[in-house]
Amino acid sequence: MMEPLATVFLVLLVACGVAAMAVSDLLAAVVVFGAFSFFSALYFATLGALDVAFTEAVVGAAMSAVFVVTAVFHTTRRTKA
Amino acid sequence: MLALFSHLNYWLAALLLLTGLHGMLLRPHLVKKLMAMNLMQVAVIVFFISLAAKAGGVPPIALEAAHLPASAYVNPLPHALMLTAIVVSLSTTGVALALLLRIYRRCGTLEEPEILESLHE
Amino acid sequence: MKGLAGPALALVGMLLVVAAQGLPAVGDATAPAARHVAPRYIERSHAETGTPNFVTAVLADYRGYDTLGETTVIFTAGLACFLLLGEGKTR
Amino acid sequence: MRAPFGSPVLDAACRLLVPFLLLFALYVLVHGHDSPGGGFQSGTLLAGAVILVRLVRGHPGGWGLERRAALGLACGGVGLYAAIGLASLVFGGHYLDYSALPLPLAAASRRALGILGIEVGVTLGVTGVLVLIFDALVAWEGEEA
Repeated sequence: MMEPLATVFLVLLVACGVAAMAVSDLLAAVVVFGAFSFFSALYFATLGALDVAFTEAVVGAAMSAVFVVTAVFHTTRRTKA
Repeated sequence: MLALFSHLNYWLAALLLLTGLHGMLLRPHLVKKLMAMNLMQVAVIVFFISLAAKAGGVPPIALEAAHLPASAYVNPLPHALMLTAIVVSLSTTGVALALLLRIYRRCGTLEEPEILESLHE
Repeated sequence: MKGLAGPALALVGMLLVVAAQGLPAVGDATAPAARHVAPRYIERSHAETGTPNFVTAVLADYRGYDTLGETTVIFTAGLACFLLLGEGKTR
Repeated sequence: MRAPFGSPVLDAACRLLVPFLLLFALYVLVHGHDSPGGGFQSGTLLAGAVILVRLVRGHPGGWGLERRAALGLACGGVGLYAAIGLASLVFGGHYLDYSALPLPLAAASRRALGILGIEVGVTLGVTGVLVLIFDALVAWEGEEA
């Protein structure tokens, strides 16, 4: 174990991933997925990968969420399981 | 005990990959499957960045003031590779969503059993 | 089919953990991944390319061919979206 | 495209935010040699600015990027990247070997300029492609010609 803070972020990352899979409302899942991307960006920044953290924050938390919300807006919001 | 925790990041990345795999295998909704695919991509990226990390490593930018030895900086090569992987994952998401919208127009649903049913008719 | 998923996941998880035990510890500065070609990039890229950010130097200069292919991938994805949804609706 | 859900507050916030977003994208692009940043991030930020305008103001009539222009931007970005590689091939180097470019500078500065050139290409390409994807996802169902 090298960076305790990094491990904390990684645990939160896994928790957000599991939560994003467990939620049945798709818009809520998108929001949790944005938090997931944000925690992954924090993890990368803690390990010194500043470029990757910047890209992940811009791409994962913003653009990816915008795309998925746009698609969900045209289709259904609820899932059955 | 020390050896147990030294590989903890790899194990957590593996857990993330398993979560994504579980979602891809068992979630019936296609958008959820897409999110699971993104989860697996992030798991791979986390694995590579953990591979590149060094204990007490400096971010890979050479400042004018400091002339550090090569072993002090974090390995920049996996960073460069993962940078492209993230952007490719975004465009993959875009194409997958476009395909999902086409499927929704054709079948009227995004639940996988109903899509299979409507294709068998 | 659904019953197979649990054992398959357990098998993959065990394989991943066993494989992770063969890797060097996280943060090991003497790992093979940090000794092969990365020190050359770190030591020489500032002098050779005039770029203090090693990641930019590796991405755009030493591995520029890789980035060209990757940009082409993104362009193809955009074109695929354009053709899948934008133009196909008139038919 | 659907009607914009703009309100005066959103409109003012958009007017305040977009110039800084564009400036920050430019800074990230130009300063990518010395700090984290580069073509991909800058292109995503530019596309984010365009998409913000689209979300707030609806049809990109006033300021924004038409769909054909986005397609041209994407083609131009990838073409610029490949053209810089080809130029270094023409002037006697290897493909994408920027130190062969005929500029009155030191070799390291030539390579830095070459990196900046291809970063500009990547920025234009990523901006065009992301706007293209967003437009394709939004303007679905035959709502507009």
